[in-house]
Amino acid sequence: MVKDTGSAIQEVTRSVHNDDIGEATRLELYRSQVIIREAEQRAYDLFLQNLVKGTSHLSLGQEAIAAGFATAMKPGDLSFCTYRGHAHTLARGVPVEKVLGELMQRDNGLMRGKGGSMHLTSEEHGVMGSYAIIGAHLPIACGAALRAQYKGHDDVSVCFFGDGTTNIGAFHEALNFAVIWKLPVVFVCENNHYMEYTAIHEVTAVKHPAADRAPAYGLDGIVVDGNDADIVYRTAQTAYAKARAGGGPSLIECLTYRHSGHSRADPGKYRPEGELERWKERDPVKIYRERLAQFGISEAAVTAIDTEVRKMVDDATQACIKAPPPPEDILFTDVYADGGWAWRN
Amino acid sequence: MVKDTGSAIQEVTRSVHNDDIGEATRLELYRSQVIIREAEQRAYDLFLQNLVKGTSHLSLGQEAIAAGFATAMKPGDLSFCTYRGHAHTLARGVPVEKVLGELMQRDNGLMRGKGGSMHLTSEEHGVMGSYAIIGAHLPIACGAALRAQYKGHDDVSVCFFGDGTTNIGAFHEALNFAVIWKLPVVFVCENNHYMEYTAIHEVTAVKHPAADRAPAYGLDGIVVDGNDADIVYRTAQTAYAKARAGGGPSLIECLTYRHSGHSRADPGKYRPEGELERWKERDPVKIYRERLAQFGISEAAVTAIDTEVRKMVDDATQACIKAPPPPEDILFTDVYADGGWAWRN
Amino acid sequence: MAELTYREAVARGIAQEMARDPDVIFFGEDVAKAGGVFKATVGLYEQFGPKRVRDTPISEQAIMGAAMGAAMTGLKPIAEIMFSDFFAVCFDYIANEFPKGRYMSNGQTKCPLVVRTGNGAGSRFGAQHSQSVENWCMMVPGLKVVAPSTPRDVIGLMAAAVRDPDPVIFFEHKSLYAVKGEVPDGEIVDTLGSAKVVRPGTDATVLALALMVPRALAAAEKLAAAHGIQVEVVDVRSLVPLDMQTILGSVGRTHRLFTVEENPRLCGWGAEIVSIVADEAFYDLDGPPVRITTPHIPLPAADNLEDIALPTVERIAQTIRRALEA
Amino acid sequence: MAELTYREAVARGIAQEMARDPDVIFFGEDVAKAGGVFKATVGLYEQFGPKRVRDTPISEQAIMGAAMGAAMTGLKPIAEIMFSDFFAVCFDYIANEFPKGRYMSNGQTKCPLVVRTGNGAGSRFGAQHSQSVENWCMMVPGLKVVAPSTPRDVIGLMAAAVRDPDPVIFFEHKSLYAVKGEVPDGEIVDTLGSAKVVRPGTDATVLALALMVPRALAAAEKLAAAHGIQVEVVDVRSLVPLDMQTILGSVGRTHRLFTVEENPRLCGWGAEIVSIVADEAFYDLDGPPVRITTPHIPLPAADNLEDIALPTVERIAQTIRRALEA
Ligand SMILES: Cc1ncc(C[n+]2csc(CCOP(=O)(O)OP(=O)(O)O)c2C)c(N)n1
Ligand SMILES: Cc1ncc(C[n+]2csc(CCOP(=O)(O)OP(=O)(O)O)c2C)c(N)n1
Ligand SMILES: [Mg+2]
Ligand SMILES: [Mg+2]
Repeated sequence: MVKDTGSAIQEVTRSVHNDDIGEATRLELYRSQVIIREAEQRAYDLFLQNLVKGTSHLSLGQEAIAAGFATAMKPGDLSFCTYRGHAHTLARGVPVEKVLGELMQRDNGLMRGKGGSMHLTSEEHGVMGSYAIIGAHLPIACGAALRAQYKGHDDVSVCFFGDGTTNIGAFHEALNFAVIWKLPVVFVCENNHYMEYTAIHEVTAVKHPAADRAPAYGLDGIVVDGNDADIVYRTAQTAYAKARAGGGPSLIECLTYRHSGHSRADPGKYRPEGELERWKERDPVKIYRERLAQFGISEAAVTAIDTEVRKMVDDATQACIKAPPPPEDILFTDVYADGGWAWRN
Repeated sequence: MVKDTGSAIQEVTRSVHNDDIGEATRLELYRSQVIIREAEQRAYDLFLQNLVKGTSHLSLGQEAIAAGFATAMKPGDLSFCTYRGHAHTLARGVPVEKVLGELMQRDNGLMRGKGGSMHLTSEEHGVMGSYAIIGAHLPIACGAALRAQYKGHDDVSVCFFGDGTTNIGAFHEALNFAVIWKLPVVFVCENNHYMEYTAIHEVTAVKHPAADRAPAYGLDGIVVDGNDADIVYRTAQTAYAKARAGGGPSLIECLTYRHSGHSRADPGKYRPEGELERWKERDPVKIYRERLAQFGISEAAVTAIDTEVRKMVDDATQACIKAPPPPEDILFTDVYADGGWAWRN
Repeated sequence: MAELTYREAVARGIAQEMARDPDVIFFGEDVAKAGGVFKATVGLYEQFGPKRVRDTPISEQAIMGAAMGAAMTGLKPIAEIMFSDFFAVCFDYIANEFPKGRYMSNGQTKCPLVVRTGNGAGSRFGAQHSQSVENWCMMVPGLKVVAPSTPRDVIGLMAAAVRDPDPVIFFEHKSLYAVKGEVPDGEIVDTLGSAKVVRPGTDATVLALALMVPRALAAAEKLAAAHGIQVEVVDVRSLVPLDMQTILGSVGRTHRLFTVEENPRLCGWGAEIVSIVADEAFYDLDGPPVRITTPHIPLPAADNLEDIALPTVERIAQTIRRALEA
Repeated sequence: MAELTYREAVARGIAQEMARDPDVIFFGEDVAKAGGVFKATVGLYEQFGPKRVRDTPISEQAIMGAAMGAAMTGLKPIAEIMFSDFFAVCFDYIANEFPKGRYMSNGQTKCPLVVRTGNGAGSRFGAQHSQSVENWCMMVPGLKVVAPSTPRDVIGLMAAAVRDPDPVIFFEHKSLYAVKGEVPDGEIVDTLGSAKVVRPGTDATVLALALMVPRALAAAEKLAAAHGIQVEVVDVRSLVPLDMQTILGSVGRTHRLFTVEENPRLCGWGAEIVSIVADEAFYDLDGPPVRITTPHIPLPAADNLEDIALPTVERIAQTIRRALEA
């Protein structure tokens, strides 16, 4: 990780291979990435079978970011996600069945099908919602952090969003707001180099959509390799520690790439030839398997995780396929806190 | 004027006294500032007499910015103002009577009282509106500049706003938009150090609300002494030339201070003792009178302008006092382009 | 009993709730040290300090988002949007975020906050600072919407709004800030969703909100004095929840319905209520329901034009009389 | 004659106008090289090039503001807001800027632009990507608002919108994009402000918009076949200007009024029309006017829930039959 307060922000594309992280955490980081990889791949397969309805935005290729930030969190820390939130939801420990069930709009889904793929929320896991209007959740994360500060709680609010999101107004307002009140919030830009189908550099005035804006809020410009879970994990730890110590917000840009299209229907044709292939060489799961080997973790331990996760995702899939659709009466529940929807007497 | 692409932006508080501007232009700059000073002071007096209704936001103390930017414009260049837009409207040559008439909501007003003090507009003078929702007009100015670029026109769109405006989302969107499309638009932040009653430094993450954000859009951070009309004029010339040459937008922060309160009812008590007095020593009209003397312009020439302007404002005031209120039937005109308001048949 | 202005009632209402519940915080532009541009929050900063009463930058989206995030996680924020016209720069929170989270999460999340705002015309501020935008909020499922017309109701409904577990949009009328009214001592807590019959009558039901309530009342007195027409005036007070029982009850007695709306005509709250009454009480009606609204135009700045744009006592009285005599 | 999808009609409508008038430009997110997320603008970039068809950043306020500035100074921009739900992030332009400039400037400035957007439900996208928000625009004085239901109307109304000197909000229904319809060859230019009687009938007037038009028609066929009830279906098409002549004419013949609205209930366009009809044609009505709407709730994602939330053919038919038989 490189911090730089000036305009020439250096990029780090390889982690320093020190062993501060430790085997247990490394296995956690790996398992988290594999769960995301398998569950997202399954979501895609289920979509092809017409079992995932509506839209869905996968994080294939971006697993290291979710795994790294979530693994560095403590219970009680809060995640604020976008429509591309499956990965972050899974990384906080939400069961795969709950996530796939929601994508399949079944009664066993995380929100029983009422929210859908773009709005995964699991309050008990600290997943405070997935927001589908670009930028909206950055100020909301500030509010959660304001509560922590006000109440003297030591949790951190972590807000994930894409490169394209840095060009909307709410981004700007949230960053300034967080800094002036020194809020314990960490803004994580997953720079996967594209908005939906448009390359981010075509519509952005600076090279690094997040980091090059950091100095506009008195923050350090931080760019890290988002495909290396170790680097992400360490970056997260530093930012959380700063936030908990009253040091205020951080803005972190993680360089990455999505392996699939933007959403369910997108074949991703707008990407220049070879680009996907080049990024696949830097597949985060592949990188991390190598990392584990470098640190002498046995192939058996790795394969055990692969097998366990595969089975978990298979079981979840079966459970979802068997699950009924939501009952019709929940159409009218939970509009208001009294459980109902009455707007009149 | 100092340009600096890094984070340490230098401030210039005194102009270099070279004589590139010339006597004719200097007299124009002076006259423009005196017109604003006298008209705004008159508006204030008329408010005390209960003859200016609604609200009104004066530019007393900020005259050099309006004078400098307008004097450097060509006919056809476009001004986009805020509710604090009297100065910019007058500086483009709109008669004082039209402005005071609008503030007094009379039939002789610029918009016959339909818009009021916050919405001065004079299409024929290139004053493309005064906008009272913070930030709204920055994107609008981009659109006018897009038209110029598209049509191959060589006019520049100049957009004036305050320091507080740099913290709203539309500011951010407009800046990025203007840069990626290289639009011939000049953004002018009049940093008078306060939003309404709150000091800008209390709510802004950086020292220079505009200039410290410029690098976030790949722009130079430019801070100038906004109370020195020569400096403002030269800064404007440079920015306009760049825009006309296809070099894209500029963002300029002009340091200044308002002598009166935020709006009609505000006594300005939130300002620390002595602050107003210190700034009054740097009164732009006073500075410019000294400047004229330095360049050997006779006191007679200066006094002639003072006298002429005073008479103009007096005459305008008399005309406004005599003018009737707008006729009631214009309540229903000009909602739509057909001149009427019919929303049904 | 004390006589308070509507403006003072705002501060007292907020203070009552902040004193009661340490989780209530309040923020907005210029609301703290300066006491608000309408001076409606004077004294709160001094009483509750800079942690609980905060000045913000001009960042309405951040204000609204921060209120929501705080509300979701345990606070009870009151956020000010200075003029209701500015809802347009943070409308995503009003339309898409506050009101949908609970539903989308299948009841997992909450959003107990209050947005208070200066609404309405009469100050000669022109088209962008004078609108009545209650319908911008009423039309959104999941919000609650109130608009008090008296100092007493300001306090009572503010308390109800702060204590309510759902997002409440609280419309204060700028032209009522200086109006005085009797307010009882001690804690005042009202209920959302209750309209008030503020003048009984037999010949017609007249629904009004906020600034239109005193005007409807004045028109009623005029009609009674000059024409012996007795109209029943109902202060709707709360658009969501909407007290249709009181409204339908009144129409059941009077058999005629009028609405007095400050909003421009199309899709105002009166349209909704007329459509409900026309459906559910069609056979109670002895004549057409009539809406008296500001015409469907932007508002002019000039005083003489603004005065004739809004429903006047004269226009209200005349419209009712003509309709009843037709 | 050709058979086109509604989606293809959008591109053809825009192309027709861009070919005619070099001052027409078009921009929005992913609209150019990718042809739009709904593929409704495929081919325009290739045909008209990068100067006239432009991809923008995710900056809805900049998109709308830029459209306005360009319109004020001589261009005729068409701007896309991908989903109408996102009007909430740029609502200031819709509510406060586009529609007020001309009025405030006493007629000095103009704003001839078109905002086109994907509106409505049916795609299982959930609460923030499925709304019908025509009333968000209808309620604002100074806008014009259209919502075509057929490919032919898409082209004709697009042309009318682009040629209109005022700001027009153009609602395309996402669930109609794949629907096919006959479209005559050559230029098509329709008129704003004209409703269409799409099925004549004698027993009731049924007003519908966009996706609700085919549903109302299907319900009408059902009622005719099963119960011999002949309803007249009117495609409202344009909410502002509103063709009250056609609507009042129809009610004058049928004596009953129903609205079929996709929007959540409160303050929908049907409320407004019911309030006008109840006032102006009260004595023409033989029974209560009835609104058939999506309930006043956020929309769920799940297909089975979304399907029962929106007015179905079944619900429309049943509601009408019960009301007529009551
Ligand atoms: C306000 C708003 N504008 C547009 C969209 C449509 N949209 C959904 S995702 C997306 C691209 C976002 O890009 P980025 O922030 O880079 O995130 P990514 O999808 O790459 O993770 C867009 C434009 C939206 N949801 N909200
Ligand atoms: C969106 C919006 N929020 C708030 C306001 C209220 N308001 C009017 S002027 C002002 C202060 C603006 O400060 P600045 O940008 O520094 O301009 P100045 O008045 O100092 O010229 C505020 C908050 C507004 N008009 N629009
Ligand atoms: Mg991206
Ligand atoms: Mg200022």
